Amino acid sequence: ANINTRKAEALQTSLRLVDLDETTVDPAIWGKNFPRQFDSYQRTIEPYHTKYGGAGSEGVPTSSKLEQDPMLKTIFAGYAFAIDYNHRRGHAYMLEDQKMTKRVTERPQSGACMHCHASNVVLYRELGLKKGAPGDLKEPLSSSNAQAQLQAGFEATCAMTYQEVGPLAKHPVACLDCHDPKTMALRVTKPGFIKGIDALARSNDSVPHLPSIERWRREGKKGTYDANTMASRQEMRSMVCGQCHVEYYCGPKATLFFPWHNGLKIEQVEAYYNDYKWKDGTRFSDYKHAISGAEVIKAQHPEFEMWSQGVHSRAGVSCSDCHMPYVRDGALKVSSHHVQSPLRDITRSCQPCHRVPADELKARVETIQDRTHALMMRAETAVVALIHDLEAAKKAGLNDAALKEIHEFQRKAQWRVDYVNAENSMGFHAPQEAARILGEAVDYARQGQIELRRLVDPAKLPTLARK
Amino acid sequence: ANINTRKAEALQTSLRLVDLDETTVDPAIWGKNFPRQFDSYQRTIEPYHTKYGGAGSEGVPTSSKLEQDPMLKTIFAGYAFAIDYNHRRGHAYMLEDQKMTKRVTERPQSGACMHCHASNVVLYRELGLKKGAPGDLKEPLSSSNAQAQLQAGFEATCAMTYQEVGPLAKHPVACLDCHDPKTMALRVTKPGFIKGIDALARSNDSVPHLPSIERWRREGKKGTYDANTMASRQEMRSMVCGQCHVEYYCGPKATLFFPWHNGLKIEQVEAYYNDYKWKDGTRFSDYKHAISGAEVIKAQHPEFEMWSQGVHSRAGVSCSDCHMPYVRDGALKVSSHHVQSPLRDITRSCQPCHRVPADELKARVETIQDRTHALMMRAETAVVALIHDLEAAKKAGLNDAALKEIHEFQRKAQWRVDYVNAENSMGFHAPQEAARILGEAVDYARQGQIELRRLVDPAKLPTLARK
Amino acid sequence: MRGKRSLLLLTLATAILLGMFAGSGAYTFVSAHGLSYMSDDPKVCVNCHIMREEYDGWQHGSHKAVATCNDCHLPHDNVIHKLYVKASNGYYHAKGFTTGNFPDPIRIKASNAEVLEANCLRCHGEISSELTAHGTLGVPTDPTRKADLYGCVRCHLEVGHGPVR
Ligand code: HEC
Ligand code: HEC
Ligand code: HEC
Ligand code: HEC
Ligand code: HEC
Ligand code: HEC
Ligand code: HEC
Ligand code: HEC
Ligand code: HEC
Ligand code: HEC
Ligand code: HEC
Ligand code: HEC
Ligand code: HEC
Ligand code: HEC
Ligand SMILES: [Ca+2]
Ligand SMILES: [Ca+2]
Repeated sequence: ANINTRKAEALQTSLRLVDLDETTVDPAIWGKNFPRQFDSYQRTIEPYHTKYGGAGSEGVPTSSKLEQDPMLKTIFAGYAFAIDYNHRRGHAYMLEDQKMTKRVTERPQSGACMHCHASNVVLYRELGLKKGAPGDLKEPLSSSNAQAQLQAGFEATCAMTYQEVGPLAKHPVACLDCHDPKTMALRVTKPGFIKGIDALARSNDSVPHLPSIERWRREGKKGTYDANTMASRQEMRSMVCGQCHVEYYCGPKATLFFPWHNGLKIEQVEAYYNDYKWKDGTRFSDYKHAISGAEVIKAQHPEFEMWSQGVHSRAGVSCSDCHMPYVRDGALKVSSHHVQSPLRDITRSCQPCHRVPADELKARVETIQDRTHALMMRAETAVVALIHDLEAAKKAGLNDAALKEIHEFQRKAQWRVDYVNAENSMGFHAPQEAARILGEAVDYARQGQIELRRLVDPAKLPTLARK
Repeated sequence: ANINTRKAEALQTSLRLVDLDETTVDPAIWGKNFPRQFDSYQRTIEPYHTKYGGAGSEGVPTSSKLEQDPMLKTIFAGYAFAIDYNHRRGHAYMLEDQKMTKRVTERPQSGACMHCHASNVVLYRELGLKKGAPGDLKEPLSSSNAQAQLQAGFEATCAMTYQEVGPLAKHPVACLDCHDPKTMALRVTKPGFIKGIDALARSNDSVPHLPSIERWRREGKKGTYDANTMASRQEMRSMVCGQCHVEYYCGPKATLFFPWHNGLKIEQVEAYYNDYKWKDGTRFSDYKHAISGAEVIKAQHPEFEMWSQGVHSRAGVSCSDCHMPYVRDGALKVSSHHVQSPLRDITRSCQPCHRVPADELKARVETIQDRTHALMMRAETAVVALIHDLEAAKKAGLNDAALKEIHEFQRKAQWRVDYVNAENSMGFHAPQEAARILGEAVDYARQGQIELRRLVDPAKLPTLARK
Repeated sequence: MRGKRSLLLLTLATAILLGMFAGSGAYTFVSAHGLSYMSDDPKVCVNCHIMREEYDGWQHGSHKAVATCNDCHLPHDNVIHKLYVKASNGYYHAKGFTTGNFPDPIRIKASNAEVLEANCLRCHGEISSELTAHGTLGVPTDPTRKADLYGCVRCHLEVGHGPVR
């Protein structure tokens, strides 16, 4: 490039070649106006791996988390995750990977699954209209009609099977899901998040990293907390990700929800689940453990929750700052839509804030991750030991009723170790919090083993599995 | 310019009212030349407390750690720490607090104790000369004669009783201990550190925060690693503190030493102790636990070691940056010699680097400390439970030989929980590392309880102590 | 004496021009307001949009009223040094700007960091005299690390350009 084009670029904002509206799902059309963002968006198809992140390059012998860490098969015994559980990949794969997982092909799944694996704004609104919601598809998403359509359509998919909803979805996450087509402003469009963040705002959990919620509370909690009108731009730069990178319940027994009603900390989420009653009055759990008989909770990718406990969120650093850094494209700075591991582009992702060499930053991340990983293996060892003890106890004749108290230990311990494992930064998003959670996991698992020895002759239990 | 020439070139801007030399122990004399530093030095006599730091103000109901946390009495049973263990205070008290502790008044202690509680440069050299070391007292400390005097005198005190050495010590840590009286450059003078840091340099532990050691290794490990000639000024700003704020052995069975021969990480220190043999061929331990019979290791204030595992040390932030911030005094900026908790002066200690409100910084520190404290209580609970189990096992007739393996669990677990407890920042110096260590402590303690149940009928053991 | 000095100046001015030509060619020089580069006005620096962030930051920094870019970023020990640094920087800036080949984010080079530190001391030498009595703070001690970790800017990073994070 020469100076003339530099100067031209500097002036150019973007050419409006096509008109975008609430019905434009296809990112390629948006790409006509925003070729840079579209180009990078498409690059999420590139395979890569880092020491703990990414997946799918030849460097990683297997993309299967189960083969890489066979303890997980024991931990998830009786649940779909025991048959197929892989490393995440780029956004481009989200639809495909979900359709192809054995969790879907070999087990019945709800249409709610689609919530985070496709561009649903139009899909939901169309279904909502069919279900009798008011208005039409042209109305801006912020209108109350459109919101009603969105919600009605979403609820409809939760009552449908995955196989019914699948064919309706056309694209992985698309521009429309995060942007207003008229202003390009960020917005949240996922019903689970819209409800979840309002529930969080109503809780008492202190959220210094989400100042607009603190303000809404101070001003008397009027109406609902609406991120799209109340959150700052910097908060939106994380909230668009929090639409999907969160712990959730998504199954046949209730409409998908984010469990944030007590707050974002692991104990608060656990307490919400423990207090939650299914329609039949029984207590919440995701599955009955096939080996031990315990009723346990499954954790899924709590990135938003874990980030919330770290120092970066407190310092106002958003997901996008690290995962969608600004890239100089000629004279312009644009947000990289090649969402990926920041370790693949440390210069842009970290160095604007940290004035140290890239190797040093990488070493800091890996120090944190190595510590988390070692402690996680320790905690998994303890949980698996408890499960095998329970197995032996059952063989020795104890039934679920007799083991009730010990099952609680497994529920607590397993929930904690799974939470850190399912979180996709190997502890980086909140290093001390991840270690704290794992410390508790160890304690509960080992306490369970100790208590069990009051009920069963220790000689009948397996020898101690150790780290 | 290399360090040597820089030091040699050093100018003095202050008025030279008195001549300082290697025999000037009294800080008041130095204070004539450096009134600002002396004034603040004297202020370490002020009592204060923060949520977890400091001691001695009316806000802290008791300065006794044992009364505040009675679990410690069980953990230290059989050792002097079980009779008297208090919160630290300012430097001004170091001589007095040591003389008055029941650990000294009610138990025999070695003269080595004085190593970190007094200004010893002259004391050691005089004793060394008496023991036949060459040269005289006027030679600069860096000369080989003076170093020989220092070392000989130090070794002599290690063979003496505390009561013999006590009267020889005149001052708490003084200017001479950290400064060259001619150039005012920083220096280290404590024999334990001089040997310890050389041992560390010879180990393979990676020390990115101590670049001069990495360089000495790269350049072929010639001679000994000498901090006074090789360390950068910024490293010296931590090393002067590392002379005392470290884990050590100091007892009758060997000359005081810093256990850094494998590295600065807790496992490396533990491995060194486990491999260490007393002169009679038996394995290292600090005491035999009065309740359980286990041979255990006592940890003391590993601030330098813990700081080494945190992100601040990696980022080149020294102890002095936080604990001796610059203060403006008239037309000059000087280092505050009022060494204290940085939370007492967040503006100067933290805000030059962290441009966020003081309340926010305090909240970040307390979030870290609260997490550490909760996990520490959990870990202590587990260790105490193991000790009570062992007590019951002994009552049930098992002797030390039968309990050998379980004693090892106690040794490991107790060492870890004590390490974090003895460290004086409640986890702040390395938040994730502190939590990781505590997680391991829990695991070892609980594993010990489980294994013990193979040896003793669980019905004979106490019911589970929980968190 | 005076003759000698203006000869030196002439030589140096030529050197600067040559520097900029070598880096970018005459076209760049004109197009990028090369001549105005010789001035001390901060606006000159934002002729390059690349310097926009620093310029905006300086506007919000604590030194806007008291120091221009060149007060901090050019040597003031003697005019020859000043012009030499200006020439070599001019070369790098023009080259970087034209080829688009420079680190992003831009980072100060070690040699320029030394210049910077000397300027802090030029204005604040007295207040920091006790600190610098036994050596400057800004000496790089580890070849893998930049000088900036250890200098005044270790703590006062934001004086020039406001908060950095
Ligand atoms: C301060 C920087 C930073 C922030 C802020 C941040 N992350 Fe990360 N994230 C990282 C790093 C570093 C990793 C580890 C990457 C690796 O191991 O390769 C990571 C990993 C991930 C991964 C796994 C990526 C992979 O390649 O496997 C996901 C998904 C993720 N983060 C999502 C989020 C979300 C969602 C948020 C906000 C709620 C967020 N991150 C906030 C730095 C950050
Ligand atoms: C519509 C839901 C959704 C939204 C919104 C979303 N993600 Fe994702 N993200 C996913 C899914 C699903 C995957 C896994 C895809 C797969 O494995 O096939 C994923 C994968 C990732 C990965 C792993 C990439 C890799 O190659 O391993 C990162 C990093 C990531 N997301 C970060 C973010 C960030 C940052 C944001 C916000 C800017 C965001 N995501 C917004 C659903 C979403
Ligand atoms: C609340 C948002 C959300 C919902 C609901 C959701 N996912 Fe995902 N899913 C994600 C995110 C984010 C990732 C990427 C991070 C990861 O892999 O942990 C992902 C990754 C995946 C992957 C790739 C990695 C793996 O686990 O093998 C599969 C397959 C998958 N999801 C299937 C499903 C199925 C089946 C359902 C319904 C039961 C579902 N998802 C519901 C957000 C969601
Ligand atoms: C997962 C969420 C997400 C998706 C999907 C997404 N974007 Fe963005 N986009 C962002 C974020 C975050 C920003 C930064 C916005 C800010 O800082 O205000 C952004 C910024 C932009 C901007 C503003 C200029 C810039 O680069 O910062 C444009 C234009 C844009 N996106 C276009 C697109 C297009 C076109 C698509 C589809 C190909 C798309 N986006 C898909 C999250 C998304
Ligand atoms: C927008 C600014 C920003 C970005 C981008 C950023 N950081 Fe940070 N980082 C901070 C701030 C602010 C802190 C908190 C300490 C402080 O105030 O300096 C911090 C703290 C840290 C810490 C110590 C805290 C901890 O949790 O251990 C590490 C390590 C770190 N960052 C690494 C990274 C890495 C690696 C990246 C890129 C993936 C990154 N940061 C991106 C601003 C940022
Ligand atoms: C980044 C700042 C920082 C660095 C670097 C640092 N500390 Fe600290 N230190 C703290 C904070 C914060 C506390 C907690 C104070 C409190 O709880 O009141 C603390 C606590 C302490 C305490 C207990 C103080 C009290 O009031 O009870 C001691 C002793 C201590 N540090 C010594 C050291 C030593 C020795 C080093 C270097 C090896 C070091 N610190 C490095 C910030 C730091
Ligand atoms: C000669 C040994 C020695 C040296 C050198 C030393 N300390 Fe101490 N420090 C002590 C002792 C002993 C105490 C406890 C005194 C007491 O409780 O009576 C202490 C107490 C402290 C406290 C607690 C203050 C309070 O009021 O609670 C802090 C903070 C501290 N030191 C930091 C440092 C720092 C930072 C350095 C280096 C600049 C340093 N120390 C150098 C021995 C030393
Ligand atoms: C390697 C240095 C070192 C040695 C050797 C040392 N101390 Fe200390 N001592 C310290 C430091 C540093 C502190 C302040 C930090 C703390 O209290 O944890 C301290 C604090 C104390 C305190 C006040 C707090 C408390 O524990 O009640 C007493 C009393 C004390 N030491 C006694 C002794 C005795 C007795 C010995 C010999 C057995 C000894 N010290 C040997 C460095 C040392
Ligand atoms: C370790 C951190 C640190 C370093 C390095 C440092 N300073 Fe400072 N500086 C401070 C602190 C803290 C203050 C505030 C002192 C006060 O207000 O009492 C300060 C104050 C100042 C002030 C006075 C501001 C006023 O109140 O008018 C000037 C000027 C200054 N520093 C210049 C320098 C220069 C020049 C250097 C390099 C030689 C330097 N500083 C190195 C921490 C530092
Ligand atoms: C525990 C160690 C320690 C003791 C004891 C100590 N100093 Fe310092 N002193 C330091 C450190 C650390 C610095 C900062 C040096 C640097 O940055 O190179 C310093 C700096 C100084 C300076 C240089 C100017 C400044 O303020 O930074 C003078 C002068 C000074 N001290 C005088 C004294 C006097 C007088 C005493 C006795 C009353 C004394 N010191 C006791 C650690 C100590
Ligand atoms: C001389 C500079 C400096 C000083 C002084 C300093 N810090 Fe930091 N701090 C850093 C750097 C550098 C990091 C690492 C992350 C980064 O690169 O921003 C960091 C990281 C942190 C973090 C996140 C890492 C972690 O361990 O959790 C916290 C919290 C923090 N600092 C608090 C403090 C407090 C409180 C003080 C004062 C007692 C303080 N800092 C003093 C430079 C400093
Ligand atoms: C008061 C002093 C001061 C003034 C005035 C000043 N700067 Fe700087 N500049 C700094 C400091 C400090 C740094 C960071 C040095 C470091 O990291 O070691 C810096 C760094 C830079 C960098 C390199 C980017 C980086 O962050 O390392 C550029 C480019 C720059 N300045 C341009 C300018 C321009 C253009 C102006 C005028 C608009 C200006 N500066 C005015 C002090 C100043
Ligand atoms: C011709 C366009 C242009 C102009 C005019 C310009 N700069 Fe730059 N500047 C650049 C580029 C390009 C870089 C990056 C060069 C590199 O790092 O290789 C840069 C880098 C810098 C750096 C940091 C890199 C280093 O070499 O240390 C400083 C400081 C800086 N400029 C200051 C200034 C000041 C002060 C002015 C005004 C007197 C100025 N610049 C005018 C284009 C320009
Ligand atoms: C051209 C002269 C000049 C240069 C060069 C300069 N300063 Fe200043 N600085 C001043 C003046 C004038 C003030 C405001 C008056 C005062 O307080 O002395 C000031 C104020 C300050 C302050 C107090 C305000 C604040 O921002 O906290 C600090 C600290 C400071 N300077 C540090 C530096 C550092 C570090 C550098 C080098 C990177 C530097 N200065 C370069 C002239 C200068
Ligand atoms: Ca779940
Ligand atoms: Ca010890």
